[in-house]
Amino acid sequence: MSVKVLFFASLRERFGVGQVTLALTEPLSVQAVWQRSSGEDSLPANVLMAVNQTYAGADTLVQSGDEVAFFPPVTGG
Amino acid sequence: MSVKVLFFASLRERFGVGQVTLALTEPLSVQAVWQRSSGEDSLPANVLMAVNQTYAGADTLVQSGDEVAFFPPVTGG
Amino acid sequence: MLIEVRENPFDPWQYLAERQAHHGVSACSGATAVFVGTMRDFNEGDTVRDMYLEHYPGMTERHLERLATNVLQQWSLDDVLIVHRIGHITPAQPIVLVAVWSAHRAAAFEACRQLMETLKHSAPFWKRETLADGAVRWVDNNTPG
Amino acid sequence: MLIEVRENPFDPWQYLAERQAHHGVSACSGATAVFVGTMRDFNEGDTVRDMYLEHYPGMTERHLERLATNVLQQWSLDDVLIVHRIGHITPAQPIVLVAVWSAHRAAAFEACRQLMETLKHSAPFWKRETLADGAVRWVDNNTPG
Repeated sequence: MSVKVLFFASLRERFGVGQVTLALTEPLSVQAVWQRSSGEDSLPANVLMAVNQTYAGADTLVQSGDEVAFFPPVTGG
Repeated sequence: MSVKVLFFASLRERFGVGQVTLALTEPLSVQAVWQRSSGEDSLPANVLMAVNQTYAGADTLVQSGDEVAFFPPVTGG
Repeated sequence: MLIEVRENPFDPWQYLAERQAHHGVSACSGATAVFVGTMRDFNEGDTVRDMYLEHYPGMTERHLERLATNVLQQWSLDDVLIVHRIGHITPAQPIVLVAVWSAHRAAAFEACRQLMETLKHSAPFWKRETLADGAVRWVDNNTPG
Repeated sequence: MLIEVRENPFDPWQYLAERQAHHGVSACSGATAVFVGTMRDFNEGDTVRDMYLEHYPGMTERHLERLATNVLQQWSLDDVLIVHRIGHITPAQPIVLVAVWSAHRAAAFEACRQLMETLKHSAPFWKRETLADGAVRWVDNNTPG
């Protein structure tokens, strides 16, 4: 009963870690996953979120086994 | 005292000639050059005209030594 | 700026590689937009066997230069390339290559597209098609897009 | 459709030649529109020495596939190609190659541009620049165009 949480780019450097595993006893919102995994209360407006490698919103419910990712604005191309 | 008149593509095939030389005693409009060189009274609306290799209108005045060209709608690219 | 009206077939990708080698791959040109127009084997519902592309020697080259000069004045560009076939062309052969190098992608995209649209509508070239049954016809009008 | 996220440098023109040889130069695709994004040696007024491009393994590839699928549904296209570098990149190296083959030029131009815009705004890549003095910074935002 856990979720994999990923941080990319400047977020990974800020937290000093690219991946954490979060124990889960019930479904949580992406926002709650952010709070527990980052230790920060508020989710910055420019942080992007994905659940199972698809863009998601802060209210999306995360289930056990899901992969959640947080990352800064994208700058490819 | 002459002008070189060129016909391209389907116009050249219609008149059976690609180039004629027209004697010129005074400046003529492109339209008048068309009438004298083609033998046709009216200049069809879809015929394009150039004087000295630059697009021109039917009223443009043609001087001795100029090169006048008539051609159908362009279809390159 | 390089404008070429040529009778011989060419490979657009090789042409671009050589052009870029020539001006050096500029580390300023962040964006390259390219269009290649290739002869299709159909037009207006008919199978086309081959094509003859007539031009107006002198005016055609001057006109393409004018179109290139226009986009160079309108956008901030590093280089512009136009290559256009004339003469006898068979299906799947490239007819036209337009390439634009710029620091920014919007300028590259927009200049490349405007070059192609103005070339199609104003450059003195005329296509004569030979159909599958041997019938020959002049193409009246370019397709809108 | 071909999507490639790759660590090694590539030559876009050679890549296009090979891709076209692979699907055969279709005599239906009258129009090919291409965009190449190349690493510049400057950004926001600073000289950039080199760059590291991070991605999200798995999501990045899936997302590019989605973008390609979207344009294939929106326009009538024959083929779509996206190649994107990751890892260590130096100035003048190509970062991204997008190519679209279609029967008509409007579809090719528009699909190519939309692919580039949506890729820039939504594909999970992140640039970290090393400046001339050795300072390292994450790029905050893409340029508008």
